[in-house]
Amino acid sequence: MRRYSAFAIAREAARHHQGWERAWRSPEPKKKYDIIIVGAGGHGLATAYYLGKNHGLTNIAVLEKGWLGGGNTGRNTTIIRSNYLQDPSAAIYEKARSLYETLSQDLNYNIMFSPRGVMMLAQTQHEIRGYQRTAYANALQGVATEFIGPQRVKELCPIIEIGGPRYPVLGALWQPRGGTARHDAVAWGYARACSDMGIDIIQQCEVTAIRSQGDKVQGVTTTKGSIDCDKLGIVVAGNSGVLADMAGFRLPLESVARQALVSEPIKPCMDVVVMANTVHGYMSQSDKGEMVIGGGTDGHNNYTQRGSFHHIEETVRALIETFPMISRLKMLRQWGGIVDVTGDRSPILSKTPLEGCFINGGWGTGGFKAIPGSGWAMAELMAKGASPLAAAFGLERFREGRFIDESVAAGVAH
Amino acid sequence: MSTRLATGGRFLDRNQPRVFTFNGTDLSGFAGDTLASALLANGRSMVGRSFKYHRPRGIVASGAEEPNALVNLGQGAAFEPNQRATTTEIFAGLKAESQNHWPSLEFDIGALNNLVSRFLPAGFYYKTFIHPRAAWKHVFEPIIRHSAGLGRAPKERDADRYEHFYHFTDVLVIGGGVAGLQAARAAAADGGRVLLIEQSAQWGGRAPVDGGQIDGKDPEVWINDALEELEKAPNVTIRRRTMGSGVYDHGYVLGYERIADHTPGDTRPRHRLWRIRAARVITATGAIERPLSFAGNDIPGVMLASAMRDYVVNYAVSPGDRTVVVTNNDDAYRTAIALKNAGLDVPVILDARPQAEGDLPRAARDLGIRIETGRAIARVKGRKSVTGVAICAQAGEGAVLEEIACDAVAMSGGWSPVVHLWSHCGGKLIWDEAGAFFRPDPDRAPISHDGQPFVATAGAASGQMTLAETLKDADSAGKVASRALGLAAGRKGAPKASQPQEGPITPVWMMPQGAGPALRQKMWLDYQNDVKVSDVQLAAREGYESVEHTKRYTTLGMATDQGKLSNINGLAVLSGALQNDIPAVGTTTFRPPYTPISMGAIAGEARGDIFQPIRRTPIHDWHDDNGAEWEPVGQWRRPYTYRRAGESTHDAVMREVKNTRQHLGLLDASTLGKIIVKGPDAGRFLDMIYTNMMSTLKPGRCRYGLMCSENGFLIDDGVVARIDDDTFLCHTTTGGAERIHGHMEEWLQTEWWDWKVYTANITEQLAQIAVVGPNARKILEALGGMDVSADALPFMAWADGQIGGFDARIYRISFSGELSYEVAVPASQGRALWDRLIETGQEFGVMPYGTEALHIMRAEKGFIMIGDETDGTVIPQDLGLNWAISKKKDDYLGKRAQARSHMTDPDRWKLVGLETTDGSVLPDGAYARGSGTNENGQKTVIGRVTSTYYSPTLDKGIAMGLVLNGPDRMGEVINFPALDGSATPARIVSPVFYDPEGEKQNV
Amino acid sequence: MLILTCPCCGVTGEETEFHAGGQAHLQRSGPGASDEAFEAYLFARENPRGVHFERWRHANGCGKWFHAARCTLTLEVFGTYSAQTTQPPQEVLDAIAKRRPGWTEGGK
Amino acid sequence: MSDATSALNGAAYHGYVEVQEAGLRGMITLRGDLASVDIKNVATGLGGVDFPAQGHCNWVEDRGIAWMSPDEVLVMVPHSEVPAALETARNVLSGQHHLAVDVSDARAVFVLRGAGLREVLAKLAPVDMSPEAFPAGHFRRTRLAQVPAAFWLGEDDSAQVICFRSVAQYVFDILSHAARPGGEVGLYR
Repeated sequence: MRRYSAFAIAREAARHHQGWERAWRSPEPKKKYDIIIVGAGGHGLATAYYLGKNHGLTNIAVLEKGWLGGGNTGRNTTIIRSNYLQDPSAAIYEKARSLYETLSQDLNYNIMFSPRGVMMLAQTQHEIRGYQRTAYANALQGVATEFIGPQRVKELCPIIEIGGPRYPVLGALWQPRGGTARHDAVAWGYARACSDMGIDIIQQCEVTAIRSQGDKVQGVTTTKGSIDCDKLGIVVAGNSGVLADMAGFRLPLESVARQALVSEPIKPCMDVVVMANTVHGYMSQSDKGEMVIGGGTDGHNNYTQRGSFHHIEETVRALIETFPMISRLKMLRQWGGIVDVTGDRSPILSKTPLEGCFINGGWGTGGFKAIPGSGWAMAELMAKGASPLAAAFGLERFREGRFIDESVAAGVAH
Repeated sequence: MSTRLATGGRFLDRNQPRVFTFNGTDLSGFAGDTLASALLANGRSMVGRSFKYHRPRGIVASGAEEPNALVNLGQGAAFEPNQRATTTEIFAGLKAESQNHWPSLEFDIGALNNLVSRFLPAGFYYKTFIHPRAAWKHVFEPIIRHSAGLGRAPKERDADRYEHFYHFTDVLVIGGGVAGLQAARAAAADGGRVLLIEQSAQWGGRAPVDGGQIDGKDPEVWINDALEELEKAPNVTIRRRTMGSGVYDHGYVLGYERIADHTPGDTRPRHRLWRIRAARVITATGAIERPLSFAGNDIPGVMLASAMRDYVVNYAVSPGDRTVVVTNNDDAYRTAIALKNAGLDVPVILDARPQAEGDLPRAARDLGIRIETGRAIARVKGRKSVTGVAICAQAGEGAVLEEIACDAVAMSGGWSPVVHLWSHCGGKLIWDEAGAFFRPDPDRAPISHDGQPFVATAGAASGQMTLAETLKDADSAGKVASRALGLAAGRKGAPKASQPQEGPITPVWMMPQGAGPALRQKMWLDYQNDVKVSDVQLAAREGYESVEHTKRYTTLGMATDQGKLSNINGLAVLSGALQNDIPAVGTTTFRPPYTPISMGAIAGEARGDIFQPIRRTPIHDWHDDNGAEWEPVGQWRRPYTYRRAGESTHDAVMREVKNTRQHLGLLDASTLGKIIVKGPDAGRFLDMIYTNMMSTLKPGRCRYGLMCSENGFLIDDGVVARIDDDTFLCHTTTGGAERIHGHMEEWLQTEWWDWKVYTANITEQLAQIAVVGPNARKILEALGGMDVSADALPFMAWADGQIGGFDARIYRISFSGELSYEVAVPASQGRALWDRLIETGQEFGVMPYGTEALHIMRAEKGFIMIGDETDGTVIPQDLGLNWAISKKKDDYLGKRAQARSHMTDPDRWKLVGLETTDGSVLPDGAYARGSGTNENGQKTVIGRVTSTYYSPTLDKGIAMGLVLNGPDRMGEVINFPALDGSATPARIVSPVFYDPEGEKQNV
Repeated sequence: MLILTCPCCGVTGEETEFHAGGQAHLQRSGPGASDEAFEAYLFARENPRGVHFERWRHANGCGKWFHAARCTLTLEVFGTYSAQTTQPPQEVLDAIAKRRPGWTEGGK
Repeated sequence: MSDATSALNGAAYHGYVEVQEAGLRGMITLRGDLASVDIKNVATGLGGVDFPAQGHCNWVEDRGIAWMSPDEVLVMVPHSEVPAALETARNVLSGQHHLAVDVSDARAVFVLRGAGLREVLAKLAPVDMSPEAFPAGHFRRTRLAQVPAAFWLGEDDSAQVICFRSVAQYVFDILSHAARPGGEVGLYR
């Protein structure tokens, strides 16, 4: 693989950029692989990458029914943070965040990780207590966060209205090393690195059946023919249920639409990521200048990648209350993605009833920030049969009642 | 240079001059001008800078598709960035500034990017800025961010008002051109309700500019007749300045009405967002002309041929004295003819096709215009404005045959139907070979709730490019819609139209077709984002082969015009590079809105005081008048404490606790949920809802109960009073009322629907006041009325009666550990009772207390608080509440869940009291450190603080917490690390710190 | 933005007047049920790409729960019906069969 | 009782539509088998009007009955008559499964007057307010902006809007905002 660098660009400029090679090969599938990963999104590609990098396994095919990175990897609001409350969540998200720090260098592909800082606003007494608790938990989990006061919030993000008439900002949980990254680049960078290791990425190849012998996985049938494998990883956010169905088991999850929108680009005015959970909205500014805004999820099952407009409405009015200056900005584009939501809103990284078949899904709306950690853990799980990072995310937790519930602000006080 | 013509201008009212300001200079236009036409009339062809290379940018189009002419509009609280000049009507005093340059439009430092543009191809940033690691965030990213972005960020709070409007109609027609007008006429013929909306201020669309005859009339006359007819029809509503911005599922359409953008400061709302629900939608949104890809096609003065025609005919604006027309179709000849008729010079028409023999070329020849077929533009000369063109053979590689001086270029690459609204909700497209465009596939229309197609297109939006076809198509679209709604469609036929015959188009995706790399690096596809032919080809070469990959890698079509001009041209270049045909490559997804809509309009009225509802108790105003510091609890506001002059919040809370424990406190408990549960099966039902046995409760008595979810977790608690044999009153937490009432109804309606139980949420019917403290009985006796003695009204009993003349129900319950009565009266008398209690209470040392005092007092008693001790992961067994879990019942909601292995695990975190060894207050939310780390390297924790306060009663810090096997470890000292590395040791004690025997409350 | 017709009060309203309640016709497992059965009752969901039977509450309306048969791919609604039943009524199944020839319950 | 007060003490806003809080109204939630003769009799006896069809409200002066759901009606009587009315209901319906409860003070009522009232409501409620779709006498439970509410129109240019007492101020404010001069849409006249 020819390395990317300023020098390479200068060299190519001299010949009108005619000499750039393909970022990834597009091979025809072989008859058999040691491992097949279904789904060439961020999580699937990262899984393949760490199988190669950490475990020396490269006889791998990553199958994608559409185009790589075309699912939720390319539809999210690119927020990266690890300020979670429960130990297992904090562990895997912090692993991911720390891998993001050096991912551009590891992949020789600039994924534009921008550790600009993420703040979650506390706008009620209840939230103050919740975020203080999280800060204490994070300290013991090795996640660098702090609870900051309103004035500091205003310094870090001058466009916030901290004295709002309804929900004054009372403080915030601040993670200085959280931030954003260029979502497509994460998939493209992993794909290029995988391809370079000899891993086959096969696009336009839809899995139509999963073949097994007894209770052991044997391979898959695809639109490009039948392919055998010893191990199978299902990493298909939005379609986990469908693939699980092919493999003969059901999952504790439902697929719903989640929406996001961007404003027209304006000059830089916001250098942090802000999440306001009381009013349900979060916002950051992309390098292009667009205000990137996350919307809500529908309550009903939906595979259309279109959501209902009232969620956009709720999010926008909430953000106008927090950032009055956006009222005269315009919404440029809204879109939807399909997210798999589990019974406890936490992901599944697990063996399955079908031997040799593993699943990684149910990331809900939180998948992008987890990609490197998720791939790291999934690779370890598939290579060794167990991974400390994945241990708590097994399917059995739903039977045992051993939930990982991050939405801990259940009731409200008397 | 562009200028205003002496005569003409369909839209202009020359009697109404309008003075406006551009970049600080006063300029003059007329009523009817858009900002774009007025700028051109003033010779301002260069109006901005591009996104990436900061190249000079001029006006290219005349409508919503304009990629370049974006301005900062207005000032202060009315400032708005990225306003499109071509869709901005001018008004007196309008102030606009060009964007994305420093220090000035004429001289822009950012234009340095242009000089090094060869080093900045598509995706260059993915390939560099990789080392050193810190440099991206601190050096490269800031540079990129500052050169990117377009308009300035607004600073002030928006001064305007906005609103929403729900409208329902049988047929919605989007687009007020001749197609839309005819579709609306046809759809309305049989009485169906029709709404016709047009995004601009003018009806009629392109027809009056493009010419022809409708029913033997001039289009303009026909349009006015049609409008008059529609305005008269009682079943038709028509609306200008209202854009169909998005089509959503089940016939939901957003209409973006710009009411007062052109009349700022009048009393009207600025924007109104129509939420239209239409049984059928007809999009008559016309078509958009495509640019041609030749070197220098982005230099100011190069304009779409149709736009140039619009400016000449509608606004009497000459884009230049000498205009070269370049085309691959007949339509562009209309522009040459229009220019000629306006007395302007057209040195040559360059037609890439081998021959041009249609009516229009003939007419042009007759006017003496030179026509060169098989010719192309090798490159446009000039930097900030066009000075001439170099001509070459379209078939060749760009060898210059001739140079012609000119100050404007009109280009036409053919037309693409506007398919956005059709596509928003899943309508599919097919490639039309003859017209070289994507058009809607009528067989794959968006599906509505009834499984029927609900969107149809009409006219040019369907790909019907001649006047006659357009009207025929629109007429049938209207009739089909009307029929689909069961109305017999009108018999009237479509209007007859005539127009010059047009010859076929020849697709031209690059000019000349053999252009080499050097030229391809100067051929712009996306003017705003600076995406060139060479960039798309590079993306393909590097394997970004999917159209979505290419779009995202090059940013083609991602600018504020969302690729209205660039999508098809880019797609064609990509398919060329992949040696694949265009339909096989496919399009990117069209997403709402059609053009950007204001956030203000989306939020509507919900801002400031009415951003969200605030729920007020009947006593709210008294609290407000008496120093209440508010705490939001759900949508309720409850007094956190009542601060007196000179007091800190903490002082106030301490005072309230002490006074309540020593004398008398009042709490507004009206927000607590109150649900009536009545019926022969009410007891049986509550036995399922609560973990306790409620069916055995005696009328006249109260019992504290717990509710769990079917998943086993504690969701609510409260006191249940049995009113009579088949009636119970269930108290819930504040904010719990609606949730729990819904929970009860859900089980009654969907699981136990044969049980005879009715419920009613009467929370707001009653004002409830807690009268608390040693003097509680005294004040009630002073008020006079019902007997509240220990014998008549013992602890955990209730009674109806009169107190101080009020009809009241009094509960003898305590959440503070003191002698306590909760007095409930109708809400309409709540304030009166409160006033009376305050007045009568003076001699007994009455003081109101807020939620914080309430919390402290319940914590002193070791009472749990939903949301503090519980967080959605806690079961009653964790809280030492087994006494409240009936052993006799074989079922209740959550019972099975609590039998799962993890729930029955002996090693769970359980509720205990915590006392710091030095009397200090434990930090809220702190975790207790265990020994060692887990396999992920996280420090082991063995518990956490759930509630912690300074207790004025005990004069020390007290806390409750959940600790691993806590109750078995009484007396043990555990450590709570602070964030600074220090640690607070605390002893595990009983959670009941105050009056463990309960003597005080039971007197 | 869906529109649904409440079979209890006859109102045809938009999504914001209703509250989605997840998969319909779940069989409650109480004490005595096996771990597997209980897990399935609480968590295993059909989540089909296609016909879905689901619960809705007319929250900003008559307050009643009802059931709907809806396609999760096109969002078309085949019918709404009473919540007081353990399986979809025949007319709803017929409506589905009409729109989705060959469809069988469970989507298999 | 003399010192009984409504949520907003009869506050009024005079926009292009007039918004006025109506003061205290007596309201009884009556749940039971609506097919039952006794239930019907109690409702019509107290409400002084015919029993309403599904989705309707019959209303004359200060009495009426609104159809709330298949097992619930709202009986409206003068505020002072509620205790007696409940007593009547209790006597007549004793022995049959029902629920009759006073919700008068849990509510606030607003009266809208003026030709534009249909469009004022259409700015806040996702309901087809055109005369053909929503004639006088139709009763609709829905939401106004962000809170649940119910309303019906009288024969004269007036509408009655019911909401919960705790959000009376919010509902008054959004109705007033919608009725502000300059906001005329010009429909449904």
